[in-house]
Amino acid sequence: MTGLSPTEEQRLLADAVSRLLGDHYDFAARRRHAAAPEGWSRDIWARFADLGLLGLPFAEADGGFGGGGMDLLVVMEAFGRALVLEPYLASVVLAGGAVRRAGDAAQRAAILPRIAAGRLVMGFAHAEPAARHRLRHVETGAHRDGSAWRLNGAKTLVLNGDSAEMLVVSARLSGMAEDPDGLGLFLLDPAAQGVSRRGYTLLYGSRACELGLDDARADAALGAPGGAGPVIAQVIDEAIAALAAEAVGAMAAAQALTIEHLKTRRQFGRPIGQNQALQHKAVDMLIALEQARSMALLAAFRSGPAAWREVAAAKVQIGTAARLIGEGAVQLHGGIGMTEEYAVGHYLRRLMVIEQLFGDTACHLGRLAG
Amino acid sequence: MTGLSPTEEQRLLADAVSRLLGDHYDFAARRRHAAAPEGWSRDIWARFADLGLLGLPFAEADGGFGGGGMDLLVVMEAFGRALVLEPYLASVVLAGGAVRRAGDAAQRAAILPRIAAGRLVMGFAHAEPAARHRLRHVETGAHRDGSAWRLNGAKTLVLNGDSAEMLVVSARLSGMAEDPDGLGLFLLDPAAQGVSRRGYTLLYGSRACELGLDDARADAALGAPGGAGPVIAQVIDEAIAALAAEAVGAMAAAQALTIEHLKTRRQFGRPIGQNQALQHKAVDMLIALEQARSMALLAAFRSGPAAWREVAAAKVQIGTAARLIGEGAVQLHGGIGMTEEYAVGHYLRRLMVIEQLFGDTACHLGRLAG
Amino acid sequence: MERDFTPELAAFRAELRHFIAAHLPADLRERMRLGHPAGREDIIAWQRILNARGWATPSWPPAFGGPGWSGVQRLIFLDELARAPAPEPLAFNVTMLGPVLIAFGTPEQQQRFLPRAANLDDWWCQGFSEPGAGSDLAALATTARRQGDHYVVQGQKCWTTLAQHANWMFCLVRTDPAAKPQAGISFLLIDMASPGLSVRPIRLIDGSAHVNEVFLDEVRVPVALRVGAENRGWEIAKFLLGNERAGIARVGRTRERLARARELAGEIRQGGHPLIEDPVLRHRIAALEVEVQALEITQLRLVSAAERLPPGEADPMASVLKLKGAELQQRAAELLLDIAGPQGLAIAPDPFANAPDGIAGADTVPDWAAPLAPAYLFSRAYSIYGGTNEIQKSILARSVLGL
Amino acid sequence: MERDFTPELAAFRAELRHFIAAHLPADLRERMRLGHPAGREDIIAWQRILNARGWATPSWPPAFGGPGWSGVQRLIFLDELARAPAPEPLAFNVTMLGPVLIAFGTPEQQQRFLPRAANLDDWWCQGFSEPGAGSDLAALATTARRQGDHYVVQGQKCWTTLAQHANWMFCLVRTDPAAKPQAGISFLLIDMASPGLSVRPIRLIDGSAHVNEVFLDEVRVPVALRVGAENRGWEIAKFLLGNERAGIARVGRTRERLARARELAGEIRQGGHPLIEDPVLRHRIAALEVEVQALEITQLRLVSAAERLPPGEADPMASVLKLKGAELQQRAAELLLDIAGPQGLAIAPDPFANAPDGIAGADTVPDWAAPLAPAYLFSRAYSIYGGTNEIQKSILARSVLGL
Repeated sequence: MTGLSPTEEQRLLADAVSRLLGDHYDFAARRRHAAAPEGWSRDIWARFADLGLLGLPFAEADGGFGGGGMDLLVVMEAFGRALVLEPYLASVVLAGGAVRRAGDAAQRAAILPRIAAGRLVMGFAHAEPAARHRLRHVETGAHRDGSAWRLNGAKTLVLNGDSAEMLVVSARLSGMAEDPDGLGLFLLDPAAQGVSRRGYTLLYGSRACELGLDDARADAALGAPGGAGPVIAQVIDEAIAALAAEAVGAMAAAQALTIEHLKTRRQFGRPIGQNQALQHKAVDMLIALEQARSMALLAAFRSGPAAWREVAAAKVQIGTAARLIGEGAVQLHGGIGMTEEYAVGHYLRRLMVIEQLFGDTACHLGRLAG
Repeated sequence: MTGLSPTEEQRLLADAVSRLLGDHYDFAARRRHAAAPEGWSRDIWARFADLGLLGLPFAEADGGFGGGGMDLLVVMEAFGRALVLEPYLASVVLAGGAVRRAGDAAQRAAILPRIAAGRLVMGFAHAEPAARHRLRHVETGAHRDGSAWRLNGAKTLVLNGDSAEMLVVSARLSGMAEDPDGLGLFLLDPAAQGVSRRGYTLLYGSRACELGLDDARADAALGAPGGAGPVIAQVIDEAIAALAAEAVGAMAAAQALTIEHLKTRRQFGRPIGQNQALQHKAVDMLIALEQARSMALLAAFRSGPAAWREVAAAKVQIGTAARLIGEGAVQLHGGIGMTEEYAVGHYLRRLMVIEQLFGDTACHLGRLAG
Repeated sequence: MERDFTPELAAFRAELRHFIAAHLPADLRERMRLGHPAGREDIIAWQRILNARGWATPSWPPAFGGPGWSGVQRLIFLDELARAPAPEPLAFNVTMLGPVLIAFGTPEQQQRFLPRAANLDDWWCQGFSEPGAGSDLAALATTARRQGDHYVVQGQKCWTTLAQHANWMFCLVRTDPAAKPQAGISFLLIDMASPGLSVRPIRLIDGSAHVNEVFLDEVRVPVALRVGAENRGWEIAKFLLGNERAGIARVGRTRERLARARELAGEIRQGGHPLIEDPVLRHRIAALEVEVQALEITQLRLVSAAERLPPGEADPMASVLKLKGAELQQRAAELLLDIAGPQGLAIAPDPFANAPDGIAGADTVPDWAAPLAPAYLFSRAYSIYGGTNEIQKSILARSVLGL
Repeated sequence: MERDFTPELAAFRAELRHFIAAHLPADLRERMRLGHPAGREDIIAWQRILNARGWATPSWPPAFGGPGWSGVQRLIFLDELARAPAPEPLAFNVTMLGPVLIAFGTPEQQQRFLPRAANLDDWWCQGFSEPGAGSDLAALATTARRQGDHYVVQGQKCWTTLAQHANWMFCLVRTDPAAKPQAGISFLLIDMASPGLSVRPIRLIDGSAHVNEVFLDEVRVPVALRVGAENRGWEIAKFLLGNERAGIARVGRTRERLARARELAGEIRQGGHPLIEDPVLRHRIAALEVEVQALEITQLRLVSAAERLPPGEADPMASVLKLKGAELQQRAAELLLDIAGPQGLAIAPDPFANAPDGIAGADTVPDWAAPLAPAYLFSRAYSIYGGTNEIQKSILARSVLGL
């Protein structure tokens, strides 16, 4: 009716993902997945592939399902609820997105079906320490070396980059650090000489790495080197939309835990949820959640290069709601909410990380304020 | 002990002022005073003179009592509680302050005892429409004309300027509009040729005027013309400190009305103050009031040219608290709080006016932020 | 058109916008843009223009002259009116009385009152609140005792908005004093010209006198003007209050006010610089715009969901729209107050003396500033009327969160 | 010195500042400035330096070795420690146990424990909270049954801060299970080395393991280690919780964190520009600084007023300090988190493996950023422990506003 409601297919997709996670990704299972060497589970990854999730946004010609923003939203929201650690954003949305938008037919045919089948895990290396929240600030340089390219510089926050088997790296062929022109995207084998990786765990448990590039050899570029700026911007916008959906899932789960706690925890002889002040705080969280859900929907629905305002607005709304709900959920839980063994603090941490990825609230608000 | 507590004398002063206002300035009496031609009561003014309030900050040699910031605080807080309309800030604090700081001995002797005795009501004309919240922006010009001066320009928000019998006017002898140098303070007879006044009522009921200066002749300057910048700044700082105290009085009264309402108004069969959510809102107001009171004390205690930071911080804290308490008081009263005949809305309006006088919250926060 | 999610809705919006641009009187538009409320004659004239086009009664079934729009279309209609800005069709007639008569009225009542309500030939007001019964309608004290084929009504209503313009009032009265609080209430239609009925304005802190007390002293009302069965008025009141609550968010109006804030901040200078150059102010406006955009989608989602509910069943989530809508309207009014700054502080010596609608205004206040402080002051009522914010939160806690 | 209102207080502050500057170990100062909590050895060494100067027990009467300071002087002392920054004397020993033993202990208890507490020869922890009794101490379930000249204690404590460092615990136990909830409680001193006592760390979301569960399984405690009369422990607990609540605002600490935020924002660059050049950030910092300044005066006012109260009587207004203090500490921590930005997101793979105090840190996180996200996460506890914000508000509503 409005164009915003999920289709029947999307409802079935949501059910399938939720069932899979319900069966294999409760809080205890997640703890086991996090303890695996890569910080996530190859077994779960194979199940995602079986369900068709890993090729969801790719064209059917590339071994995918031609899914759009709303399909991705359904998946990411479920991932947010379950605090999924697997490199879906890195491999499918970011790196996969770069390949499907900037790669030529041969590159797409060589890479996308392997991602979709779960046989290739990719990473996307764009952020740099000096850029902080300025998304287009790139100092890493690229220059030609025969038919290949040489990359020099440093990347940070490469999500799941420590377990990626191939990397898409942004680098500059010309111009100053903030110049929108002169950027390229390169396919890099992380085992190549001159590439160093240092992995680490992010606050909420998923993994990332820093990437050192010391005359590292990249065999191929995606698209025309020098003109990758718009593709990078669009891939990041899609990643933000996906993160917004993930955040909505995490917030909804934190809210649900909180309501449950208010109903069951007793103090001074009655459930604490009978305190009007706590009820009203929970309502403030509910309203923030609804507002955030609306903007995640908007960001998912709009796609294409003209959507940066909607995406930035979604990041702002999500960031504001994330603090209110994440902090409120811990507060309403009291002491138990501060403990590592209880899920609610994990949601708060996941939301903190989402807020800092691809520009924080203040940064996107500044873009909108102009 | 801390140096911040009121002295015994200040306690007696507070009692005397409160008694006077209790006897002659309840809400109904105030309505009558407001309906007088000048918008305030000459009778009350004479009582203020009898009590020694009108000479409070002047030196004893000038017919005053040598009172400091803390004495003024005591008086202004009581005025805030009673929503006093009389031109105390205009005549005693602003114009009187300019005369006592910048006037020579003869000017002080000619003017201050008359103010103190209630026989001269003065006004202070400094703000200009184009300045908005930039306190040192002065475009009104002054030039010599024999032994006198000629003034040209327009002033706005001259508090009680429509009933003032003499005005202190700031004007520029040289420099650009925001130049701190080149300013003078002039004594102006409002009946002089070239002076036009247009009075109006401010939102909460007190009076002000706009002042047109068309080659208006001023017979005397206060202090050295050209060097009045620092005196103007200091007089305004003292006025802000006084307004902060008045705001605390108004907020305390609005809070007291609100608590009373919560205890007496019944809905769904019990006093509405038994609702925990309303209790907690009242506590938020209490905390804001205490914080505002602290900053009003600090601003009153500190005096001298180095105190601008404390004064600006007080204006910020007062402004923030004023919104929270003024709006909260109306909200907790419900419909009755929206009506003209009930006092709480008058406090909200008085607080709105105070916030906009001599720089609003954002303006002073900007000064502190640098 | 960038705000609609299907091409059909975008085309619908374009049609509305075109019509409004062609027919809205320019002077009315300009006064509303400055922030003045529309006056009585404005509202009547505009509603008749809409009625002639068939758009004055968006929520009425086509059989009763409605245009047959979906809930989402009705939202877009309200949005385009707010954007213009133009008055909405009078809510008392169109979203309150109309659906009640359609659902509960007799054919005679429908024929007599509906066409006149649509064309604003009658101006209705709502007699629900009483001094002791604000948010708590069960405490209603106005009584109606049966005397032959009349009721004799005795009591007092308050907060009766625009009663000074109204010639009819729909009204809750207690017909059975012995019954439980919610029972024993009936719904009457009362001619404001009836002997014994008098209206006294209540002045509000914004200087307006748009709400009133209505005194009923032995007012005789024909039994034929009771809607529904005797003592079943509570049910009708609930139906009425649950209707069309989506519009309460007033997203369009807030969006229009923010556009106005941007415009003013670009014009007003402080020490030579336009206010809008201040990054802190720009952030503040942008943050509000984001919240309004989110609320627009939230409203759209809830209205679509409500269309799937059985008729007459209210979605408790509508309280989210009321709460957030009130907050954003208040924040927008506060923003405009801050932009007006010192120039917004003056009022006319007697705000009621020389402004027909009671609007504050004096020639010492610039035209652009005059309505902004009163609008801020009136905005404080948004979180009070129609159920305070605190009551809305308790409704949500109970009915949505199950606490 | 600009913060004191009399020359005597300014001179007092100068003396403190001079001493701290001369004696505080440089490496400890530097770690605290970066935002790391002080470690066990740090705290012991510094308290002994203060004790040698006679300043380790500011609130104890001179007869028991206190310096004889007024409440305002004690505030200035805390403020100067925070400014350095330096650790405070261990609260469990100095502001909790000490005054209790002075008011309720036997001369033998006082002689045995007070000098060692002052010198941190013993490290005390507090055994009040239990799994079912957080803010609701009356629900205490740990029991102590008399067996000759011993009590046998059975139960479980939780949220026991720094129990891993402690060799003694003061503890509430139920000695009369038949009495009303608040009666029948006694106050015992328990040697942590007692058989049957074990400590299990609780990992918190900031990666720390500073709070613990303490299990008491048939632990024998000599009756001579009961403080006060049997079944009168509730009174002692209330006395203890009412003591020295002024310090809970932690104004000095927040002020120090804001100074750190300004410093960092001047150093960190984003796309080539120092963050501090952003006017929105500058406004945010300035607004916090104003609130902190106000709270400092509020605290001073309340502490002066409290000095006029009869001894042992707690001022309910102290809840204002707790509430506002927690809010400002949290906002400062949030500010630092935002300043740290993406560089603050990493933690060591196992935060407990290689940091003796459980501090998160990995060489992928710059030194300046490493403690900031954990500090933000821990700050969420400020509005929970010692009575949640919601409980403090209800206390104020009842005892100050009379609602």
